Amino acid sequence: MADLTDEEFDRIRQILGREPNHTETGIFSVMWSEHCSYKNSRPELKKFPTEGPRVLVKAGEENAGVIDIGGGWAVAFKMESHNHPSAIEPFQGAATGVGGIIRDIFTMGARPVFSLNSLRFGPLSSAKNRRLFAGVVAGIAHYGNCIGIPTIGGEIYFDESYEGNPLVNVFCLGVLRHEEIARGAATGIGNPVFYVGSETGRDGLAGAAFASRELSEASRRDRPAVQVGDPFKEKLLLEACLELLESGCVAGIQDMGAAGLTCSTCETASRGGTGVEIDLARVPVRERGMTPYEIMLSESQERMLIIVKRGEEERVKSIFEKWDLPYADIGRVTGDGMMRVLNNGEVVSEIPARKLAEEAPVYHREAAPKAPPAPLENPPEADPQTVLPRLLSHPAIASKNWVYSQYDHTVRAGTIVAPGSDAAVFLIREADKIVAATTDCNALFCALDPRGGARLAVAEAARNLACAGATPLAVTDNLNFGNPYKPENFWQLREAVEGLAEGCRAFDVPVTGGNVSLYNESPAGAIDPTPTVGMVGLIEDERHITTQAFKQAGDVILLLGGEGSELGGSHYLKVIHGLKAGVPPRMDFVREKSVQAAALALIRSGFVKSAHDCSEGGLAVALAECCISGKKPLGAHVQLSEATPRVLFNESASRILLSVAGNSAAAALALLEWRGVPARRIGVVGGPRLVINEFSWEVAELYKEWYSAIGDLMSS
Amino acid sequence: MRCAVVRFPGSNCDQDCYRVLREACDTDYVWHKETSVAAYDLIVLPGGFSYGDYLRCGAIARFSPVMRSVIEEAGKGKLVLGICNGFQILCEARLLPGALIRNASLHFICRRVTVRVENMDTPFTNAGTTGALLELPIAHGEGNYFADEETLRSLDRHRQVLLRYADAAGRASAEANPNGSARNIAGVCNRRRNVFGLMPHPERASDPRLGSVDGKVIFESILQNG
Amino acid sequence: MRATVIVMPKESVLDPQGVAVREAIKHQGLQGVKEVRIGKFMEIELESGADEKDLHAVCRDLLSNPVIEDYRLQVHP
Amino acid sequence: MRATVIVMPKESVLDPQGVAVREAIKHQGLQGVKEVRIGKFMEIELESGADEKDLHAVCRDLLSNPVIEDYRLQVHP
Ligand SMILES: Nc1ncnc2c1ncn2[C@@H]1O[C@H](COP(=O)(O)OP(=O)(O)O)[C@@H](O)[C@H]1O
Ligand SMILES: [Mg+2]
Repeated sequence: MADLTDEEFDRIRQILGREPNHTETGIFSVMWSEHCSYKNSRPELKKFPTEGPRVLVKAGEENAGVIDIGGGWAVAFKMESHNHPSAIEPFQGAATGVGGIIRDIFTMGARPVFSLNSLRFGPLSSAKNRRLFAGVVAGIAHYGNCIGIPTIGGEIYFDESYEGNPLVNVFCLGVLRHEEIARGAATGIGNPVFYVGSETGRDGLAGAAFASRELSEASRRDRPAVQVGDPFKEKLLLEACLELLESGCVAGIQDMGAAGLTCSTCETASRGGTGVEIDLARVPVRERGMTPYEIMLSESQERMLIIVKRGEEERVKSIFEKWDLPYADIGRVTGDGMMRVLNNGEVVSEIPARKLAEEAPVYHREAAPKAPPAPLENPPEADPQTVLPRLLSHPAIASKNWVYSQYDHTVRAGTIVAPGSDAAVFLIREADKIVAATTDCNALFCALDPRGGARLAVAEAARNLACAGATPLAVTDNLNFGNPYKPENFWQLREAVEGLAEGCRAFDVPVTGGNVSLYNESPAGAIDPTPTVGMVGLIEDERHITTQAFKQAGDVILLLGGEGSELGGSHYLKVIHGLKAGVPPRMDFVREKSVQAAALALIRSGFVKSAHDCSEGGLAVALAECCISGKKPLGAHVQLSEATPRVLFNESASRILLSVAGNSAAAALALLEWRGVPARRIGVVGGPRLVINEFSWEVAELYKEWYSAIGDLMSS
Repeated sequence: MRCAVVRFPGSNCDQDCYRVLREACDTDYVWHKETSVAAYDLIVLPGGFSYGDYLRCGAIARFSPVMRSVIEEAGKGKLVLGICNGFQILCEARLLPGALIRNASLHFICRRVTVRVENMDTPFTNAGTTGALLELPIAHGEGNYFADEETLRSLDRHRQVLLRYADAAGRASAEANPNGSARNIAGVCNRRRNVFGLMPHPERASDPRLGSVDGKVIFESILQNG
Repeated sequence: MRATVIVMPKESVLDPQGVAVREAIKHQGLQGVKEVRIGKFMEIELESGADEKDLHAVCRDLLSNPVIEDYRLQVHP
Repeated sequence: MRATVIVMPKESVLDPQGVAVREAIKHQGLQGVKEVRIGKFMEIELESGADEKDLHAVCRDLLSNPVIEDYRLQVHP
């Protein structure tokens, strides 16, 4: 295996006290790949805050973090990438990504209740990118819809830097009782080890190692390695595992994701402080003549490893049989700390589990700082009259209905705020709790300033939650970067991680887990650094649920946080002038938090009819979205200090648009003043047009441009 | 009244249906390997992807052990309600005429639609009003109702079409048709009027927090019979 | 023994997927395409001795839906 | 002229649909079923004179996904 370095080989010889055989070399090479071992990113990940009064399971401890939501209930959630598989085979790559993250959640003992997805592609002007985009969306829909977990939100961007290397980050959240938290540990020496789920095939061989390499011509030869997902099997597996966990027969449970049987056996043994011995001859296989190497490294989907309490075997089998799932008793927990793999009784590999799972080499890569971006002295002008419709129909800003109408977002009958507002809001019926969730990352900002961009991403996520009426609980993240061996890429990673950590500390939210995807490069170079933030918040009272669309003519529009002025990294510059330039907006966390707190306070006092944050496209786009994202388009009359591109389209942070009933505007403003938050009445809702100073647009027209832009591009 | 919510492998709206029914009456889950539903007055086949919707939607579920009894009970006049995938299963089992094929757009469609109640003369719609408009969610890839001309004429003649996709003004127009269904058909019953299948999800529109309670009409109709 | 089953949408059933594929083929530059119809192809591996009558029953009841589809069965002993 | 194209999942690729159908056929009483694989069958009606090479290109680029599928093309003049 070419993926291990000479030093790593030496280390392996030391651990084993001998030469590794072929199978063992394969095992080390996947377990010590970036995807499984985080060998290049681990020192960075330590910088995240992970503690908090609500944290029940910390980041890194298990498959997903677990957060208390009150009343004895908790949520488990996490984000995961499937970038490389999706580049090769968009439909199956995205589908199996969804399958993987769902397994992570029910492995914790949680019932998955909703998903989100964060996607990045090259521009839709190219047929190849359209095919990738359509394939990824269809794949997510295929898997999520079939398994019956609603996909209720996400984000999508299009940028040249993702050409040939799309990003597919998927998020899933599940609910469980505190006492139901399941562990991925092989405990109880002598306990039998069960395999359950799809038969093992040659598909996805060594995908984890693959995800840790750059995409190149050589990856085309890896093509048959693509895995095909079976959401139906996973639905059966999900129900069977939850039933199994409830039965009390399970000592430990672990999904087989990246590095399949290898990863699940050595990790459970390592967590349990035990050993695991399995016999590959007993593993259900799909193809004849599979070698131990192939079985150990296969990444066939929809499989789980279950450590069963001794004596409960028959009950466990009857549950698998009820759900018509293939299963086998493949081994047992031992006391010697070894991951011992037999093939028909003959030892084919024997490795100290803990060393394999936990003691991968850790590298401190070299970082080469990039010069900070130069401020843009004289930003180019353009006519706002035409700029606004052009921004609204740009696929990164346009309505994403073409995407989310393909996702079942109403199954489980809990979606209170469907896709199309700042954050999705979901009623978790099991717990009678209402949560809000969002994913955010403006990679344009990160490309110019990875630290600043990451800070802004956390702030925007929290702001989206605040606009929905929620307070943040915790964060999961997905770090998408280029090859870490290139010092400029590693620097971006480090900066972004520190930026995220600063953001999470500022909002006092722990990071509960996430995923690192490196080597996101195509022959054209590395992607823009993309540290995606997934944030979950709690809504205390159903009356606080707020959406972004204007509700009624006559309501007064308030702008919190001021008009702003920073055009650096804006979509105005990129979309209208083709410039990825300037200094991204500053992020003053104190100010940000006071704006969010004020918006929430107003929401809780019952003043607020709608709330929307200003993000891509700035104030003018945010106003237009308030007008056109509701059931019926509603116009508005707005007066700003001046209607220049700088005022209309700057993307300064910490700004929220509220609408309130006419007769409560004065009281709301008084409250804002008392809180020391800059706020101003800027206009009134009503009429068929959006009027901003001397400019005016028919809202029905804006709606059409915005609503059908992506669909039109896709059918062109 | 006793209700059964049948769970096929791959059903995923079973819990949603159960929850709504449970509020009003005695409701049980029935696993598809059971062989009798004779103890129940209403048998619900919920939405989802039974058997992964492999081959054709509902084609494999139609041969589940429980279906023999469902067909038998339907023959005795028991109420049978099929929602979405349940509707597809009922068509495959020939308890309802026609078939549900791929949406004309070739895409899965999840959104809210308006349907017009065509006829209140059934145990599934008699709490409603003929001509009333309901806002209900749909979520399906294969909801395009197909039947040959003769069957369609016969459906009309026997007033078996209970719901049609309509616009806000109540017209069953082409624009209001989300999936290409023949004559905008969203739900049909059998001639005896005790078996009803529909593509929209009334169970997802039975809680004011979700923005519509129009789906309740169907459950209320059923319950007032028992 | 082996059986192959072809299941095709009936003439009278609109085949939107076929239409979409026809357009895509034209778009690729193959102008002379008049019609495309898309169905299923199934290969069934059997122990020898299966009765062709039973196979027809499976085709009729399970593998195709006579409301919308026709099937063709071929048995290769 | 007419072309038929059969697109099947590659040998090593999981065919979950085939597995589900195999079980369903067994369930119907046909015990001897060993394997079922399900693919697509396409009938293409063409104006005469189309180049077989162009048809192969269409099969490869559009009608099948070479990552997970193989195709067979037959041309009937
Ligand atoms: N991939 C996606 N899947 C589902 N919903 C999406 C997706 N992308 C965007 N959306 C939804 O579209 C709306 C607008 O998204 P976005 O512009 O990213 O919002 P914001 O700027 O407030 O974060 C949100 O409700 C979001 O959840
Ligand atoms: Mg927002």
